Amino acid sequence: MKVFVTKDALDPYKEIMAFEREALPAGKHGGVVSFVGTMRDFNDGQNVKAMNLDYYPGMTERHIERVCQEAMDNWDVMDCLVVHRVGEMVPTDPIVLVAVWSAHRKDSFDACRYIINYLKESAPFWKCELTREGQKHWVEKNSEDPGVAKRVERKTA
Amino acid sequence: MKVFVTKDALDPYKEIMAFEREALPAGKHGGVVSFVGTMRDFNDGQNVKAMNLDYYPGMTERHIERVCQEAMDNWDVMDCLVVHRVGEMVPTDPIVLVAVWSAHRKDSFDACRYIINYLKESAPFWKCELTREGQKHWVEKNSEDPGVAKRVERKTA
Amino acid sequence: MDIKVRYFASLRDRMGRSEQQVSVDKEQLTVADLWREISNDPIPDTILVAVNMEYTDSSHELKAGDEVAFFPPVTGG
Amino acid sequence: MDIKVRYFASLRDRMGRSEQQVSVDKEQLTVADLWREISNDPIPDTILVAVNMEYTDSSHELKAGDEVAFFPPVTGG
Repeated sequence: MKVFVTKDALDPYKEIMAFEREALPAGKHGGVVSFVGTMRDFNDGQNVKAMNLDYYPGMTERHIERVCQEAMDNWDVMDCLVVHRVGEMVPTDPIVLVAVWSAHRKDSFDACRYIINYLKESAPFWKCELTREGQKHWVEKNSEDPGVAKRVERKTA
Repeated sequence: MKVFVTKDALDPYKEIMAFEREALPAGKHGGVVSFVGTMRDFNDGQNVKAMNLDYYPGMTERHIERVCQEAMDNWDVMDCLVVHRVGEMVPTDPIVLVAVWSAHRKDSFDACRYIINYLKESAPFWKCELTREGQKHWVEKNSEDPGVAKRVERKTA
Repeated sequence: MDIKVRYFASLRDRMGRSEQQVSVDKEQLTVADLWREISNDPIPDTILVAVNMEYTDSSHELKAGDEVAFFPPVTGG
Repeated sequence: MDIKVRYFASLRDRMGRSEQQVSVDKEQLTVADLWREISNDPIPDTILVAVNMEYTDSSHELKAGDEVAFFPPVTGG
């Protein structure tokens, strides 16, 4: 399992190929399911030009690793890779990569979906929109739930 | 939508990146779910050294395209790409790639799973194992169903 | 009428060819009739048939220029 | 006891700093007590707290050397 957070531009498929070469025994996995999330154009607010994603170094990785471990415990998964971009990014930038290897594709799909649902809904990240005038606007979320209560929903979402 | 079958070695992530550059409008999709299937080591039969995958040129592509279209009709999907390797291949070779782009990840996951389930279970391909002694052994499948009856199961599998 | 017949996978090996042109001097011809023109054996139970790349069955009425394919159950990719 | 306090996202902007060392001359200290040492305002309703990178609540009893983080609800990545 490998989880890392980076301020650098993310080349998701290069990461998948490198990890597969390094970490996966040849000829054992039947397939890999991956999700690559990309920053979309801003729908509300033409004035927004970029996003800054804040995180808690150490805690963010630890909690993502824990959810990857849950996925590996719940499904028959050989390995998984998560890379998350942080810092300032603009539309079309890849933000997140989740890749899950297994012998059977059903396990890969379920585990990959479980991990990305956690990342998108409950992982310790904070979005801040940056306007053309240089102003910051922290995205608010009406959730008191730091992630635990949503586990069951994530499994079926 | 792009579907093709090839006898050449498959570089799945190169195909995903090329298709995304050519076919997807920038900044509109929120993510892409992909499945890359790899040829595993042979479990039963140490004597098998390679596999030859036969197909029906024209019909195979047509039926895969139809299932991709079903996926695009059933889910909110922006585009999809399928590349399938045929001919002789050995363990660790990538065999199949399915990639689905959409604004919302749930649609990408469901559509990608739908398409790969069809490809793995019902698409017009025929597997032939090749032994070290140069003998061919066609894999038999006890199914009279050419693919239609399994549609509903595939949706939930 | 002229029909193009194609065979795939183990059936190609069994028939000893991948395709053949069949000319039949009849107005009406089903897939089952066609099979009797090309083989003395009964049509194998498990064999699937496609006409013009669409799945069908042996009662299908053919027309001139059709492409008929016979093949074993597909194994998927 | 010495406690390292960290702030993230909008709370960092509001507190005007990303972290601080707090020294408190007490044997017992909860997260709520700690907040009273660092701010005159009541602890905001929505603020989440983590001690040593694990989520907890304001009744959590701290020990020397703990790292306490305050932050708004996470938005996900």
